[in-house]
Amino acid sequence: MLSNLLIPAVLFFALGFFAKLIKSDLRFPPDLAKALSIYLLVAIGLHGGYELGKADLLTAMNSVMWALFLGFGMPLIGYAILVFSKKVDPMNAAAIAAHYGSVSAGTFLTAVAYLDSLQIEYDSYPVIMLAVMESPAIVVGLLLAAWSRRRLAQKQGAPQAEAGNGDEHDRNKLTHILREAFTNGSVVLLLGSMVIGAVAAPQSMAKIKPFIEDIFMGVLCLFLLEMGMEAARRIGEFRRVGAVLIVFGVAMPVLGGMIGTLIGHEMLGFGVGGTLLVAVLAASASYIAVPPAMRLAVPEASPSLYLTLSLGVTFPFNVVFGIPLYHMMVVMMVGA
Amino acid sequence: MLSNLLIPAVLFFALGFFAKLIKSDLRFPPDLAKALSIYLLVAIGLHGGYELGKADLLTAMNSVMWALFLGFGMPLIGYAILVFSKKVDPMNAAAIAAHYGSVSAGTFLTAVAYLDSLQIEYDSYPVIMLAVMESPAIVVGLLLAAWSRRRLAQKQGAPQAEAGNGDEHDRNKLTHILREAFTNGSVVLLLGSMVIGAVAAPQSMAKIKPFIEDIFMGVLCLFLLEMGMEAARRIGEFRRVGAVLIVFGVAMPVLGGMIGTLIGHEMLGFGVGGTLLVAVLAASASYIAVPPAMRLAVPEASPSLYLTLSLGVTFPFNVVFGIPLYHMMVVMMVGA
Amino acid sequence: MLSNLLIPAVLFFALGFFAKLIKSDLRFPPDLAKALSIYLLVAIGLHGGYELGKADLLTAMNSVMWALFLGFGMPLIGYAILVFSKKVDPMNAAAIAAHYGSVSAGTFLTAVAYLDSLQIEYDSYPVIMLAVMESPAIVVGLLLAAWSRRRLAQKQGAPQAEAGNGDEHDRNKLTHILREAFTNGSVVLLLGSMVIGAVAAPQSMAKIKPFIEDIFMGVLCLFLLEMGMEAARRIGEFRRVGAVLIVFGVAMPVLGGMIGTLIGHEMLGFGVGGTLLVAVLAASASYIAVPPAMRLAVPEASPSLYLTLSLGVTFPFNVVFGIPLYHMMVVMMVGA
Amino acid sequence: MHRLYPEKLITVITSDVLEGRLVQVVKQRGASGYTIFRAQGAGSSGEQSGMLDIDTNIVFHVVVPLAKVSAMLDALEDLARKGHHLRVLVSDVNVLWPEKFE
Amino acid sequence: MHRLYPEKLITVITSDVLEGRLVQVVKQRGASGYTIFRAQGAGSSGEQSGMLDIDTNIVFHVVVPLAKVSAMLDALEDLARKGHHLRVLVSDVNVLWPEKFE
Amino acid sequence: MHRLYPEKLITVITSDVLEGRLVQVVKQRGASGYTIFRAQGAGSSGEQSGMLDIDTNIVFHVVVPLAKVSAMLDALEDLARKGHHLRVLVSDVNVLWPEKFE
Ligand SMILES: Nc1ncnc2c1ncn2[C@@H]1O[C@H](COP(=O)(O)O)[C@@H](O)[C@H]1O
Ligand SMILES: Nc1ncnc2c1ncn2[C@@H]1O[C@H](COP(=O)(O)O)[C@@H](O)[C@H]1O
Ligand SMILES: Nc1ncnc2c1ncn2[C@@H]1O[C@H](COP(=O)(O)O)[C@@H](O)[C@H]1O
Ligand code: NA
Ligand code: NA
Ligand code: NA
Repeated sequence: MLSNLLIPAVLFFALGFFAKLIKSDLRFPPDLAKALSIYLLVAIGLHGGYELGKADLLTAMNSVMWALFLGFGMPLIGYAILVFSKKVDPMNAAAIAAHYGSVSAGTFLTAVAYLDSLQIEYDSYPVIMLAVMESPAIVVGLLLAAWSRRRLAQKQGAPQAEAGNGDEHDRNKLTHILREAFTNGSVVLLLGSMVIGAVAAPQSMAKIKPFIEDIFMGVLCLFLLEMGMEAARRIGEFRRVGAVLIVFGVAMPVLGGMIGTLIGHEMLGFGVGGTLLVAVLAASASYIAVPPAMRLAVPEASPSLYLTLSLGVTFPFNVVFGIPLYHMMVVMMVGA
Repeated sequence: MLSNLLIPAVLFFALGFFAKLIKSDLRFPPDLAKALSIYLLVAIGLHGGYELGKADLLTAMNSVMWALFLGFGMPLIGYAILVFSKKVDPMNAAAIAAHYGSVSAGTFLTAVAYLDSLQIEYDSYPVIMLAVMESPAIVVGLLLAAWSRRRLAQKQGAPQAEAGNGDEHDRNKLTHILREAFTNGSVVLLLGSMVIGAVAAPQSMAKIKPFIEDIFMGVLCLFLLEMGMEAARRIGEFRRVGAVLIVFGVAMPVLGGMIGTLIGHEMLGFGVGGTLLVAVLAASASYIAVPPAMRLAVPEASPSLYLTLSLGVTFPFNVVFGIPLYHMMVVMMVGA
Repeated sequence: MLSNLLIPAVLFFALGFFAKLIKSDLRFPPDLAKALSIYLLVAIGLHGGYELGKADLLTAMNSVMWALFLGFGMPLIGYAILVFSKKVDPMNAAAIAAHYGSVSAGTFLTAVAYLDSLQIEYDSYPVIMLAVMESPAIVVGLLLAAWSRRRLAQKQGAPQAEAGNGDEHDRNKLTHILREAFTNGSVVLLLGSMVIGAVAAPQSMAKIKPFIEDIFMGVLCLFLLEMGMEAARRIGEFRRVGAVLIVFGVAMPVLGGMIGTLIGHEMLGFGVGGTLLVAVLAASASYIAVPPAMRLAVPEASPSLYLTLSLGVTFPFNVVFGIPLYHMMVVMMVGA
Repeated sequence: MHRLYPEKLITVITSDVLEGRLVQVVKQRGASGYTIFRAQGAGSSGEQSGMLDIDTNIVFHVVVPLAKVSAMLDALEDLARKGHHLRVLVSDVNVLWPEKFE
Repeated sequence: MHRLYPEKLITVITSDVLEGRLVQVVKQRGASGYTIFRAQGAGSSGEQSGMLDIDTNIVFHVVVPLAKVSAMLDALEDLARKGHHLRVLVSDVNVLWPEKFE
Repeated sequence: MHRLYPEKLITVITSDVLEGRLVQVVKQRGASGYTIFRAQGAGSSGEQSGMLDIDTNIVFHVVVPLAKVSAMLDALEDLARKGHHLRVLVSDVNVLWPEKFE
């Protein structure tokens, strides 16, 4: 854990958090924040695609399959827990759960920096998994919400106005849901960059390398500085969210980390580095792609609930405590 | 053409275009888009100026002369065609034609990336020509507009209120036009950076190199991603513009490419690479410097006409089909 | 001086200035300007912290001490001169003086580029001094203002409403002043990055190097381009400010340069490079951290006075004439 | 000032994410256009810092002739009924060249 | 338009630097929220280009019920009395769902 | 609210490119200042995405005493007569400290 705290990216996150805590008037221009996250998505995508181009096809397919499994499975687990806890209604449960099926690129990249700083090698497949995991979580979140909405309507006796047209209406809805999940801006950017990285001629990729590699870590630091401020801003909302949900925001990633460790080691046969990255994929919650999708398609859910959990609880937990914790778990399992 | 489609810059253009086609909510922060184009202008300018500092003076002068020739000549050809076609009134013809005398830095840079990916060498003089070609096109556009405006006024019998003061008034107008053409923001940025690149001490230029070279291709990719979205946004306007003008938007660059090929090879004696770049200079239409100048000084013309042609037709055509086409033309002529 | 004018950073400053003079419509997106200054602060901080980690502790402590001396001392000198000149009231004098205790990172970095271009070596301690000098100037500015405010109130006979609570009130005020001085956004960013640079693991710092070093000079050029435009914008205000104050805006940095030269050479024993940088620290006036602090805490002072002096007079003077002048002074004293 | 004609300015404050929906509403109800500002803010759902897409507010302006106000408000109420957070203001404006805002 | 309720929109144009103070005022006087725009401009203290923090204007919007206007204006006058440059406008707006702006 | 004085807010929506001309108009007609917002939008000339200079809208606000409204509108009509696309709105505002807006 100590070594984690000597990584500049983590330290910048802490600096941003600290700046807001002491009520500093430090401010980021909004367009810079958005530019940084566009850069990171493009860089990850190109990098992942390039690796994919050189990858062993079978392992890659296998990784993608398990990524889909995590993307679809984690929200179901989260939804079950949340509904069972009875602390939120089904619509909020669906929206919150969806975030945990997706991933946080910031957390993933911090884990990469962590591995780099310990000079631990890692497989390149998790980057591919990262790119694949955004959409399924959105799809399953929207499906869970649609299902909850219908159940609520049935309970209330009166069929919802829009729910009246029966089967054909449902099919339309599904196409609509799939479309939203795959036309989401960050999904398009990430997958698109990945395709470009995979098909582009190697000698022209070489010309882009300095842009996506040399300055990458520095951009990540600025991004995490900003995210630290964002996370600290959410602290005021903790009271509104309540203790039970905050516990969920910590327990869910730990559970995810365990599942990810199992999959990374047992199913995919990765080493310590690769397994840790899979654990982080399973443990982290989205704050870029999923929230806008939920806001648009599940308006009944409260953004301040899912954002506080994802950005204010799970993200800081993962960056500061989670990564070294999953590392310990991985080492215990892999036995290295 | 296939090899063109494996260049990341072109692929990112396609990605942006595609994102808008599928109605993705992918969005660029406005200030990022503007920052990217400032970066590109500065980087091209510094690079061009640096080359100019080392260039053979006679060839440089010769290049500049032919650049001026293209900058003044292309709009005249365009204006003649447009007026002859009778599809637009003279004011619109003047404004549209001006765009084709200037150049699109994005197209030029894509051509450079294309040459790089085919490992074809190219002369450095076209960069100088690029920097020179913005202003003449603006000047000739404004002159054509002034001339059309006067002819219209004469036709209508009644002299325009402002046109009353005779000769002295005209001379004022001309100074004014020249001032607008040379104080245009992007002209100042490009020419200014070029001067700096030419006069700055070499050892201090070395310190800027990584900024203007290493990350250049990556920034270009982001810029073309954004331009792809812009181009796709214009498609809705195609109907308003009409088929004849769209044909103009494709034929004019092909004509320009032919003229540029002739000049590059016959007049300037460049190799395949250099000649292709001159062809692209002649073929491409401005969307950065000229449109604001026209909007300000030729308010009677419709921005949606000239922007749709330049950004929505000619630019995508050049990036995807034009460059490999001009390459073929150049190879046939040079015989390499 | 000639060699100074061949440094790209200085030339870009001149280009920005020139662009506004000729009324070019060149425009910078606001968020880009702010992003550039965030980048520069982070890069200086990380760099300084990294040097600090390797520094000789005794010299470092000594440098910090003299930095505090300058930070507290220069505003007192400035205040005395201004009050004595009787051209501004005490509140304005306090606010203006505070700017001269702090530093302009842009000027400092231009001096570094100047030394680089002459291939003169320099000590790393001045970077540490730079980071230390923001806060003291703010503190002393606020104290001077509080003191002037009280004196004004006493003169006017009627004690100010807020000044009534006596001692305890005063202690609150002081804590408040210290808090404002240390939670100032740029202070937090600079000191925070410095701490990160000092404590971060060396192998992870290596990953950030390209971001903070390779592209540094290019970013500085863009920043100075923008600052050139800002400086030129202030010229219209010269009349309002008056000749006496403009003389102050030139004399004060020269005085500072002399004091800094003495301290750098005599007290800290630096070579030509290091001494020049200390001279520039003493000579330059803040335009990032101090103005917002003054605007907030000394609302009675006129922003157009202190901004015109700092940004419109002292900054251009230092960048164009000051640096080579201080260089001459240093060479005369050090005798190299 | 005989050349000015009374119309209504409808202002909607909501999340960036809803931009597409609002544009649809405007187009369907036949307004001549719209103007969008990005903004920060705070309200019942906490601070919107403008840093992430999800955290950005838009302020949406549509100028419409009096006759179209009611239909526009109906459409906005529909959106709100689905659960979206909107704040809607209507104010009086006078326009030069009213034909532009038809 | 029976569904619209009259309230007041208070607009404050001032420097970016005062954002925190204005937020405090709004919170203390119990407004339901606020919206902030960054803007350029010019006035008696020269051009504000928006490039530096010190050079950026904010336009601050608060919608309040009539009953709260006076207290809000008092607080703003207090700020101005300390020397801060503020420009304050008040205008009529009609809100849909007035409970949101209480 | 005896301390508020009625003035007029003139709003011009147009292209970024015209910023300089509008500033000139304002200065010549003696307004005390102006405020500029960048905005996206759509209208008869299509979508203005804000990405390129040519694609960016500005919303220009000038508060003027009633006496100056007419001259300002004349100047704007002049600009429009030359072919520039402007949309102009006038609305009522009440200002605190009217001397600031003289
Ligand atoms: N009805 C409207 N309400 C608000 N803004 C509008 C309206 N119509 C047009 N605009 C704005 O005015 C700009 C120019 O309109 P136009 O000249 O019709 O293209 C558009 O880009 C919008 O920002
Ligand atoms: N009283 C108010 N005045 C002006 N803007 C407000 C007010 N209340 C809320 N807003 C804006 O409306 C947005 C959404 O409000 P809410 O749905 O309450 O979170 C906020 O982020 C503010 O930008
Ligand atoms: N007449 C006006 N109309 C609109 N905005 C104004 C006006 N006068 C000043 N402003 C705005 O208020 C800010 C501060 O004005 P001032 O305190 O006079 O410098 C300016 O930068 C403008 O953004
Ligand atoms: Na996950
Ligand atoms: Na051309
Ligand atoms: Na100083």
